[in-house]
Amino acid sequence: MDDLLRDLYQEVILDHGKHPRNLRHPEGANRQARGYNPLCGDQVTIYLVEDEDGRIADVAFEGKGCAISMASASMMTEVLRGKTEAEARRLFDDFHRLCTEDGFTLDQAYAEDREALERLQVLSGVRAFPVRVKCATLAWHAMTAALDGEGQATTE
Amino acid sequence: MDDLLRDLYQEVILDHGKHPRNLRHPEGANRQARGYNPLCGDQVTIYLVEDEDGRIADVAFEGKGCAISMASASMMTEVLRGKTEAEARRLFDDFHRLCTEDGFTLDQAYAEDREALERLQVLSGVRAFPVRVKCATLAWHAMTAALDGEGQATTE
Amino acid sequence: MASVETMRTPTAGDNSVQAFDVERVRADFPVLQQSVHGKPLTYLDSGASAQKPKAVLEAMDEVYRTCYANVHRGAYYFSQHLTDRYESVRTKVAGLLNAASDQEIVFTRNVTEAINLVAHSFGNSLSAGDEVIISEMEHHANIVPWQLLRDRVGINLKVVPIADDGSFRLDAYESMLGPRTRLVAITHTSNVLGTVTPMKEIIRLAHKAGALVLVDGAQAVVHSKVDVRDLDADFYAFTGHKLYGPTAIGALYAKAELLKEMPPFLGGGDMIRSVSFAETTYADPPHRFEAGTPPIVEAIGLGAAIDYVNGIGMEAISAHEAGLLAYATERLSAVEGLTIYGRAKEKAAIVSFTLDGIHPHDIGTIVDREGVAIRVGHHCAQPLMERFCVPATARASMGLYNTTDDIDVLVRALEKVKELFG
Amino acid sequence: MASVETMRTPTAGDNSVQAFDVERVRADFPVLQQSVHGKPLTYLDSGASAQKPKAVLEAMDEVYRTCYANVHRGAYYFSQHLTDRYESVRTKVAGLLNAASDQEIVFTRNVTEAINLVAHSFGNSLSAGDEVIISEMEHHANIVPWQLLRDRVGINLKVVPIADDGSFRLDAYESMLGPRTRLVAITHTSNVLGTVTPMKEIIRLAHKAGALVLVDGAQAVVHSKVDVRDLDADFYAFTGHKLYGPTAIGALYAKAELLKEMPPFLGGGDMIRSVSFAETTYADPPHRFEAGTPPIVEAIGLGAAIDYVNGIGMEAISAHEAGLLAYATERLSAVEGLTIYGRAKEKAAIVSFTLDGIHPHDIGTIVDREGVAIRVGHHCAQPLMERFCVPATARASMGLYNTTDDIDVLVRALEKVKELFG
Ligand SMILES: Cc1ncc(COP(=O)(O)O)c(C=O)c1O
Ligand SMILES: Cc1ncc(COP(=O)(O)O)c(C=O)c1O
Repeated sequence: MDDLLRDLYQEVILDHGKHPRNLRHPEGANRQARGYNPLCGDQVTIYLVEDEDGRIADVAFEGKGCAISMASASMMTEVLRGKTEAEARRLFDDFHRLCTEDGFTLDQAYAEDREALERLQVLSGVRAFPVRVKCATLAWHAMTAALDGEGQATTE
Repeated sequence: MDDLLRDLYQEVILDHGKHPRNLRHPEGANRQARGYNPLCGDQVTIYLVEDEDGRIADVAFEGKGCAISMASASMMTEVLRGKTEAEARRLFDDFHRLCTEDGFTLDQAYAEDREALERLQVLSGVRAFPVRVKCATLAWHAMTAALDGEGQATTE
Repeated sequence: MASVETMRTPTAGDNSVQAFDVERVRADFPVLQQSVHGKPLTYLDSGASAQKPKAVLEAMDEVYRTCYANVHRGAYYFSQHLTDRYESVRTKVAGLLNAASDQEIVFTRNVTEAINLVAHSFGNSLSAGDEVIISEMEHHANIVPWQLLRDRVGINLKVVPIADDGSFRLDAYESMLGPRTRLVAITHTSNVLGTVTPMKEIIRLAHKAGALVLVDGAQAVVHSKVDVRDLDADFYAFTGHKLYGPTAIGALYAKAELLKEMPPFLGGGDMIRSVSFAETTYADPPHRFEAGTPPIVEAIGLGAAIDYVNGIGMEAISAHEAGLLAYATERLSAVEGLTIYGRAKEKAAIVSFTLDGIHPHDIGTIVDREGVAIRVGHHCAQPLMERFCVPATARASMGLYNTTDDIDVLVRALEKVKELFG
Repeated sequence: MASVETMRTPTAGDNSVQAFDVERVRADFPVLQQSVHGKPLTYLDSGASAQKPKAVLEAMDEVYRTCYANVHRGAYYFSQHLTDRYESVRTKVAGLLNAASDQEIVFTRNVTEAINLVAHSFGNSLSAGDEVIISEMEHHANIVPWQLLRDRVGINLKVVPIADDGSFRLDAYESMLGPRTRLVAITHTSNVLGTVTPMKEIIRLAHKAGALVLVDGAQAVVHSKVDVRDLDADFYAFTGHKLYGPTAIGALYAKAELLKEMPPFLGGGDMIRSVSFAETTYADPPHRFEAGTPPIVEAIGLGAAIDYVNGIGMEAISAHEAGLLAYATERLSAVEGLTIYGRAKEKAAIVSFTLDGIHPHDIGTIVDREGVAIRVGHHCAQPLMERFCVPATARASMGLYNTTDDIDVLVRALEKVKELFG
């Protein structure tokens, strides 16, 4: 089995893919958006519960998709809790760089993002599979769309 | 000057081209049709005066075009007079063969057509110029359209 | 797994009808000599687009290098020469489909444009309430143009359901035909299920009801001999790039009397008889429907592709592919957790499948690392995916150059997928 | 003969702006090494279609031989690779036109289809009584689509007259603009007269009147640098085969905010976001306007052609061609009985002419025997022929590979025509 594939489909990812965390429709969700990847038909809906301070009190998702998009959505729900909108967006920026920039390392990220990125780093295997970057970022795009008040994000 | 060209543009043709015979709108024309060559925009209108016996009593044309189409129209008006519809159509068949079939000689034609074909033979130079066959037959197509009672013929 | 018995005749390698030497044929396709990720290419995506034999590439290159010119409007030698060659491809296409005349062949960019052409030039003559019938297994190319027509003129679009084995439900279809049915637009072969539809019967019933029939032949012309006159098809469309020809060329066959009555679709040069600001008149078919500089060199390429296919023989290709289909069905059915979609009796060499608990997109990525090119996704047939309640499938589609080895490589690659997903 | 003084700067050979070695350039074009009727080819019909450099042919051949696959839908390597290359040509086209974004570039078959696309997707939103302005020197491709639109929605089509020297009558145009003017569709360069229209001013005036402008750039992009943002053009269309690229590819530039609002034209695969029988949604531009398998390899060829032209430099090409135009005008003007049509000050390297008493069709046949390829006929601009009261003209149109020798050969051939017609 080739190394790039082992890298892409690490145990953690397969586990999240098969047993996604926070796969539910949370009560009191006050923001939501659907993410759609027209290439493979995958879709996820992201639900956010924002408290009055503008912090993400809860985050969950529903949807179907490939191992990468499911794992990414699942892991995203684990790292976003407690963040402000601005922090969530910034983390996506760093995560996007993690998925696309060869040679990107955690010390190039915002200091506050490092802990989350350490957990997300298992997804950096997509770098070697450019067409799968859309899978890894689908949930994140939907999350941003939810924050923007748009109902839908696509990865075209 | 190359032989094929000399063959195509024989003196007789240039003469007919410059001084077309029967370039007029005859009184009492009871059949007419326009011939149009979309490739070069040439057009001729053929007028026939058919007598009560169904013979072509007079034939003339109006129009503008290249040396070949003008000469051919002019010469056609000279050979059609006195012919019946059937004879005119048959002559066109033979003339068409003259313009397109390599090795076609007068003894392959209907005996009655030979005299006319001898005069028309100067046009057989178009054989070497397939794209110009349409010019040589434009007037003839229009003549047939007139006999058919159609107003228009194109050489598409 | 459903039974594969029906697939077993003819079995692999049974190329009794004028068999051809696959290895020699493969040598005609330069791309098949390529490697991907260090593995030899195993190309199983001919349903999306076929590879091209050298003869096609050389024909096109030769034109550009030795006699290129624009067609139809030139008095000089190259232009006349290339016009003759361009027009002669019409005759080849007419021969491929057994059309009555080459004047019934309109060149388009692809089958998609051909269908859109009919949806405009013929479709715009329909009225609100008129009905167009399609099926549940159509490619988007044979759905969306009719939805756009619905938006323009208010037709009703009716959809023939398909059976669980992927076959066309002739009974349901027959009951949908009615006095308002004006057009039936159905695929001759499903690009996902491989199903070959009972087109002759579909057409007979439509004609009985007074409706015309457009056949999407994109997948059919490449797998078997098509005869539009035997079918009595009114419109038949296909695309060159799936027939071992270049991109950017397709063709529409339409009965002469239909073409004659249809108004133009696109306007421009070449499709006119004469233009003036007061009145423009249009050329006779087929040129009326070919506006602007056509896909000249692509047509030459398509002609070479037709010659190539004829050289091998469509019957031999069909027999070869039937063998491959039987082998692939047998081998894939034996993979645990694999489900095949499409088990119709009449079926082309296309096998769609899923693996339990593994998304097709992951399958695609993993087998790619083994050099295996298959398509994963909705195959431009989303309603069909919904029909089978899957977001996507993986699809292996075979061409004349495929071998049972290719299937073996695919099956081994699928075992790796399962291993990885443990 | 009208004065040719204005044509004399720059004179022949004055390639002061980064001159290039024409002989070396000619070696890049295999077809220019060909003979016709035993004479070396003298190709003066680039206005109809340009010849292709080896770089273009090799780029296309290489794709077919080493990495061909369908685009946009593949998870495997070749498909991704070719998708990236196909999409990267958009960036090259955007660069060629100085568009703000490659998302403003839609691939079409040719400029004809690009104009028809606008006539449908934008044009169908117009109402009866709305006005579209074209000019007397338009190619049929920029006349017929608007006549068809007139038939569909009842717009009024207004025609700007042109001056005797072939220049655009800005005064007449300005007086035709009004509150109902919705679109102005004008050529940037006449394919018959060579006239370069004052496009920046045309657009400024249209915008002042609240109208949009479509520019037919078929002849303009090949002769000079185009900057859609400097022009502030709303739509700009061109065709690949005149730009030294392959047949079957063209492009439409449209401002992003316009494309965003435009409904789809053709329906099918690739242009959708999701399809269901109940509701179909469409992809964002530019893909919304590209239905079905696109001209994949042709786009790669167009990209190579743009690289080739950029390698020489558009300014150098313009300067070279200006020299040729001046030389051709001078030499042809000296032929007795020859009349040139089109004497505008701003003019591309296109010279239309007639010879007294000799029909252009005869000219074409005779010079062909000398190996000279020129176009004779109405050049898909019949209304312009009527404007100048000629059934047809002969036209020599030059490209980057032409030389003053080519003009000399043409002039000698014309002397033979006159000799023959004595
Ligand atoms: C000014 C102009 N517009 C439009 C066209 C049509 O180009 P195409 O046939 O490639 O669509 C041409 C060339 O024939 C042209 O010169
Ligand atoms: C059945 C069917 N119809 C239509 C199409 C569309 O073909 P194209 O993209 O060449 O227009 C395809 C292939 O994609 C197909 O398989």
